Amino acid sequence: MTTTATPETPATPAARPRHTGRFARLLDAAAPRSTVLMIVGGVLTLVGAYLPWVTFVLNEGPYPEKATLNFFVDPFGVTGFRLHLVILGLAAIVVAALRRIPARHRIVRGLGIGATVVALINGLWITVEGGGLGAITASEGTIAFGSIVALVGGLVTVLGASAGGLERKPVWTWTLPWWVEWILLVVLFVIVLLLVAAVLTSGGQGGVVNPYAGVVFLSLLAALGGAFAALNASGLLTWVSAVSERHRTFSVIVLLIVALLLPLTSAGTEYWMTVASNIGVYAATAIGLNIVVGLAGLLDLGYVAFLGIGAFVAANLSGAAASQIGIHLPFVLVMIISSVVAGMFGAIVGSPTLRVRGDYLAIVTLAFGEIFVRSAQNNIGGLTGGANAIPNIPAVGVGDFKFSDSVVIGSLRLPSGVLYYFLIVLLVAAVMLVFAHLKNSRLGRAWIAIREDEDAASAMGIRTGPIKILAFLIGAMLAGLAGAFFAHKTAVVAYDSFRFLESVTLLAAVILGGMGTIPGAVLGASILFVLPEKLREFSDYRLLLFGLALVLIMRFRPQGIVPDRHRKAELTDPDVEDVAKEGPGPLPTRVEP
Amino acid sequence: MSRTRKVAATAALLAGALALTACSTNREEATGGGGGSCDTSKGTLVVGFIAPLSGSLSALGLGMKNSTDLAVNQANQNCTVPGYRLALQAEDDQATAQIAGQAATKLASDPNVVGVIGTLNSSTAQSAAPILANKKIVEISPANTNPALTQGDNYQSAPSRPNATYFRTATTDAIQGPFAAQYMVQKAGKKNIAVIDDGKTYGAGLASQFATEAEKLGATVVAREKVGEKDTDFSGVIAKIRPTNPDAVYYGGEYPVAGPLSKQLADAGLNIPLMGGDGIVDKTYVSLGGREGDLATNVGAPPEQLPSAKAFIDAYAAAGYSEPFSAYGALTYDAANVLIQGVAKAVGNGTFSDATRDGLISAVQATNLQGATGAISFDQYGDTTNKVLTVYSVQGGEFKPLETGTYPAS
Amino acid sequence: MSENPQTADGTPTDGTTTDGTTTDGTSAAAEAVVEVEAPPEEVTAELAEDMHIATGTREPILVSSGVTMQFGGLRALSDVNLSLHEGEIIGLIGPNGAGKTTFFNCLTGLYTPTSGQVTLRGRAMPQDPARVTEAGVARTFQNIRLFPSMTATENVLVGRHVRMKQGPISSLLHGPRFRRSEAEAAERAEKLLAFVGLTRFSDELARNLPYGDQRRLEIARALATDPSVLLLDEPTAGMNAQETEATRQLIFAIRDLGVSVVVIEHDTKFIFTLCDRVLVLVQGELLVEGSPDEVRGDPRVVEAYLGAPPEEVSAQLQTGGAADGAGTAEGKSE
Amino acid sequence: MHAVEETPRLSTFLSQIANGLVLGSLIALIALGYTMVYGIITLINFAHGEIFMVGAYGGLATLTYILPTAIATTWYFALPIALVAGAIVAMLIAVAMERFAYRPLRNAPRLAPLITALGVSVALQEAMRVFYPGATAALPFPNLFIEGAVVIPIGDGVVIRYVGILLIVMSLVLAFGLERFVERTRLGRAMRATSQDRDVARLMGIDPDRVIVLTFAIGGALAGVAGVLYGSYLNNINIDMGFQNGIFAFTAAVLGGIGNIRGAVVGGLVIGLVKALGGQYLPGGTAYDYVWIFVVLIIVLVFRPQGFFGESERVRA
Repeated sequence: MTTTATPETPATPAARPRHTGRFARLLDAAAPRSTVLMIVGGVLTLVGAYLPWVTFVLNEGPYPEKATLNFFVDPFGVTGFRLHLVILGLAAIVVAALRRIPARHRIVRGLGIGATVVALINGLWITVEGGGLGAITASEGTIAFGSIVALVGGLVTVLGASAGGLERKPVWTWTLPWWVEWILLVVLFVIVLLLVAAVLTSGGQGGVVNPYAGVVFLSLLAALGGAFAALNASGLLTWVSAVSERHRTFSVIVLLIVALLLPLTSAGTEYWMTVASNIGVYAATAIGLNIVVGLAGLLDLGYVAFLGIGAFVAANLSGAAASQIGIHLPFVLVMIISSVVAGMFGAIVGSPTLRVRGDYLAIVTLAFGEIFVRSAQNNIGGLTGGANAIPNIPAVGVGDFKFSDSVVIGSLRLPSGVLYYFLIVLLVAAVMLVFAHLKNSRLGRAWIAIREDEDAASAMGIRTGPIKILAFLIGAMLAGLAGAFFAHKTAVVAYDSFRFLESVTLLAAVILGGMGTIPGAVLGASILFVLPEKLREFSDYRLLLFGLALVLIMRFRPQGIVPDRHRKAELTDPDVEDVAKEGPGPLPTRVEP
Repeated sequence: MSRTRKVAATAALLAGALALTACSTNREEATGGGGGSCDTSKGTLVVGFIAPLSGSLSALGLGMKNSTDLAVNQANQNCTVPGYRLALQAEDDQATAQIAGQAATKLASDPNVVGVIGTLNSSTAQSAAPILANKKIVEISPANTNPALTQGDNYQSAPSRPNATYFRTATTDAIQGPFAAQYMVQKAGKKNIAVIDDGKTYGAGLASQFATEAEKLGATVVAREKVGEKDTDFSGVIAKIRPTNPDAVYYGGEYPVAGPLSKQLADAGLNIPLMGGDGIVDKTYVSLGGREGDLATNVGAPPEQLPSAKAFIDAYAAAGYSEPFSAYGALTYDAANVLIQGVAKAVGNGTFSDATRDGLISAVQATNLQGATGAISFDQYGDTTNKVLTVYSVQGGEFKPLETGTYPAS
Repeated sequence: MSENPQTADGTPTDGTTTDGTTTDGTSAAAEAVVEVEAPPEEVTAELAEDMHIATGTREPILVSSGVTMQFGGLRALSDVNLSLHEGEIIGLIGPNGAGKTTFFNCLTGLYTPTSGQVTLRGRAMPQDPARVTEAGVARTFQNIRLFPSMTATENVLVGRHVRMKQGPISSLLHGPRFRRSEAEAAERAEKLLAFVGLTRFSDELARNLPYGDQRRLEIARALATDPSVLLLDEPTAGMNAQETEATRQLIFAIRDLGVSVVVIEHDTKFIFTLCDRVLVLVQGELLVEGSPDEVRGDPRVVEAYLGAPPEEVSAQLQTGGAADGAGTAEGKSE
Repeated sequence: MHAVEETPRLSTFLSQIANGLVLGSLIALIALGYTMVYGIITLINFAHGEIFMVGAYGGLATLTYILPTAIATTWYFALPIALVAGAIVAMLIAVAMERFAYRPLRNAPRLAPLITALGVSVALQEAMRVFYPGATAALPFPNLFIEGAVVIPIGDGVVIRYVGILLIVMSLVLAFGLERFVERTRLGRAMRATSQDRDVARLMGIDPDRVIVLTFAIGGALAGVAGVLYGSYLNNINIDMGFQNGIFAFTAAVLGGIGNIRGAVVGGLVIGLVKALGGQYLPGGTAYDYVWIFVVLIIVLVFRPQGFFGESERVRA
């Protein structure tokens, strides 16, 4: 085991950091005591976790568990977000105390932000639910300052960490024997799987039986976010991603297997299988859209129509009573036909790209999308069922065996819908493969070249017209494939599943995840579908928040969560681009600001 | 500079949020929510609910949700289900079949859900009903009117019930449409009728059933047009039907379109009555432009003649919901009560478990209840046997009952 | 989206490059870091073998006869004749607005001449930039038009597009033939980057390259299309003396590959020391054609350049003239 | 009943023309804002349709919650007050939108502001639904002009309501006024200069930010006026009215040549006529009338993207 590793930059700068910005004076004042402050903050967070949080039991039941618990009665009995706070606080103390840890200020800052947000979310929630500040301070003889102490602790931690001066993210260059790295990757992916399952099932399914599901979920997200930020600051995440890049094929296979194992975790319920299948449908469609928008740079605002075309074709070939064509073809054949038909429409919709560029093209695609919705609504040719939709589409299956059934293998009972889940995981994997293969080929490079500079691309001998239409065609084919699955899984295909807002949602998924990247579309689709499921309390504000989120993402993180290396700077303000300023020379390692 | 502002804005937001909630503490049990003095030792049973709670149809959906909530609260106060507290879990289907399926799955995977009230749209029901039926969960819809939901795709030739757990308190298009046609042609003596619908399951179904019966009775359907559910300008349609000289217009759809349509008919010089189904019976219809003399059919006998309906309306008003109960309020209230009564009967003094579900289905099937819309029981398909319908007419700015009858006329 | 203001106007995203030169060229040879070096000979030899361009014929490759270009009432070119022989370097000079870029655009199919004809090896030039490239004519742009968010290697690989034979299906399957063609393309890209001296930047995004290297990368990208004719539009604009000299060496090396070159340049000194033959365009007309010495001594040329001796003129143009002339050509090319 | 078949056909045709003109002038009024904003910062302001919607609600709120009933029901008081109120509300929203959503993205790639515009559109619509009392469903809107109609005695009679005539006249007058403003005033010249080249305008002492705000304000005000007139004509408003009419207005702006005021008016009228006549005479009837507008949009964008009045140089490639 060779650990030839050293952080690239010294842990702490010798000179006292000089701060700029609004809090400069405060930070400068705090700088000499940064370590002390970090430890004090961590301790306060710990203490806060053990203090009572609420002065009385809320209507719907105690929140948090042992809400009015007194000092250290049961140190190992803390659960939920208080446990998270304990972990964050302890981690902050340990890291702050160990001066040898590189980038410790940056790590502690991540932990502190996590603790702050957890305390803030839960404190606010209790205040709002409990009907005023009395709920988290003192009321009728009882006191509960847990949230306030934890919040102060978190803030002090962040202050201490920021004052100490944020180091560069260290770069680790460990290489381990291949089999150690393989084991490491397997373990890490399994942990990710368990975390995903934990996030999905946190707080229960919600609804009247689990009235606190929304806030438990948000709080868990904040805690995980803090931990993630800390890990990222330590440079370990970068190292892990380098390791997984070294064993690319292995990682992909393990990831696929891990995804297929989700039904075995706590998230293996019929409900989450259905949600996951829907996410899969939109992820596959979003990857198709990613070819058009992310690679070829052609904005398509009517893209969901291809999903719809695929779904309607599949519905009509499914043998459903309401379908116009009374034949029932095998599912594999139906998928191919749906995909081909959608692809043909894709080529038609894409054909104006020969003459129209930019914004105008976006409008043309929007117009096509609207024409599709209107025609489907009017039951064009009797093919869409109009407002009556095409219901009762039979499940995929062979003979008596249906994909919608639950599966019993020995003593293991998997929920119904699990087979659809397996199917969509494989489908999404296949679509990802298509995307990756195309992106790294002559065709993919031509698309990117067209996106970057169409005239220069054509001067390089790229026949831009056919290549652009090909982007639409292939993208639409992928959406059509997803549509065929969608029709059978949902069992109903109605025109109103394919409205303009759905196109915008798909686009948002692509942008949120990161344009042009493979995991981006999947991540974006997951977020856009899981969040509304988990936060049904806010369902009235769902679209309002969605709209605002689009605005804010464009303003503050237009490159998305997983930015494409190529596009990183393209959607951001050129001034912020640090690599360009540092210039080339020895390839600069990216440094977090 | 900008950060100062951001901090200030955040602070203001937080202060506002706290101020909003600072009015009262939430310490005491809310009235009605907790079951009052009833014994709730056996736990909580969940009444599921699926309808659009956001988007353009949310007005109807929220009215349905409130009506269900009312029934649940009343049951909790009256200790209708001994030993249990009932709780309403409302899911938003966004009027999309796919989301409705997801909501149904969510409810179906909760063992405490005794039944589901909803959906509003027939298309969403087509997605939700099979999922619920698979888990033997009763679904009672107050608003689905597509005949295929209870009698299968071949409802005209060979009716067969697709989902044994699906019931509805709404009459199907197959009853309401012809009933309206009988009145229009035979009583009101209209012979040239223009038929317009909004293309949705409810409206298009109703309009086509109406048109078929009207032609059978000897009237001429002089025009058959569609409008969009979100349209507001109907001048094109009106100019198109004008030369056909209709003496009445039948509209299949809901009041947000029907009201302005009626007004614009008159504006264009067509002073002929507009008739519609239960979807237009709402006071907003008149404020949106519905005229004196416009006609509508509604399910059940007029509430004025039914004490139970009056009781519902009063109780709804007293509960202080922020949205009106809208077109399907009374039917929803009845549906919820059917479910609750069924649960009470099936559970008895025992406990609720999956084994109780068969008993619950038969209890609902055997319902015999005097509801807000009249007597409620179900036929072998799960359709309501309450085929009493009433014709209303706008008089003095509101819908007044003209006559009550059944279809087929008996 | 095709119009990215950061790239369309030709200035790279950052103003400063590693060696301290600024893009407007004012502080030119302030800190010379780049060694002037010709491309390594073995690379040149290998490339020449890969590209198989030289045919050994003495026939002219690219011929324009009587090319005239009319924009509405404006006659941008009238009756321009040119014939380029294999292995020849021709320079095209002329004051701003003389029609040099317009002529280039006629040669590369961006414009269809109002009258006259352009032929490549005796066949009419196609009227589509992509097909022109396919036929063997590659170009660079006056204002650099790289694909800014692609790496240097990827930029060159895009240049290979037209010579690669992967269809969508084989791209999808990534079969052995696909791998072979990718490997070949990667190998060629590597050689080309070595040829222009950019190996160390192969994984760097194009927009992060220093200005002079962006121009070299553009040349490498154009060479990747296996051209028999390379058209360079102001290859030294904004370069310092060292970089200019390196470019001269590079162009000689390109000629040694068997590629015939046409260069537009303001820098007359550069042209006179580089080219076998020089054409002077003034107001859309071919004023003089001949060897550098003939042109240098021609009184008409001196007159056209403000009546000043060529050296002074070139010095003058070197400092200020490079950035001009872009406007007119740009306005029309849309 | 009618001996001669031709007369009702003619009257139907003329009625549809009248309908088309009314709808068309409304769309023209919205299209003015689109065309000006696009002309200056080449942004398809998707949310402009929602500005129109917000203007209508602003007018309605003034009538319902602010004005005393006596004034709100007297048309010659209510009409101007509601128009001004709608214009002001719409203008404020438009200016705020520019300041907080678009200005930070001034130099961003073009995809960013377009997506932002989509987000603003969704957010405005939902904000109205959630926060305006009763906006979950259509709301009645009073007729703010003389009741009744002109009946031209051809065939069955061609009916044009007075409020429809008001709409046509108002939109023509406002468009004419706007054109004069842009052509004749100093600010108008500043706007034209900014639309030609922002940097050059800056060199000439024009503050482009101010001009852009002004453009949004004028466009917003016009949309607000359109919103109130729309409510007054159709007597009901809903939160969905902005999206579709906004798209139509954009189509109109493109049709007329984007950046061209006269073009926007002509484009609007053409759209109105296409919808009215397409619904009457083309296959599918009124159910497909929207489809024809989109078909026209696609054809125009593909074959004549510079529109009727645009010069080909101005087309953004």
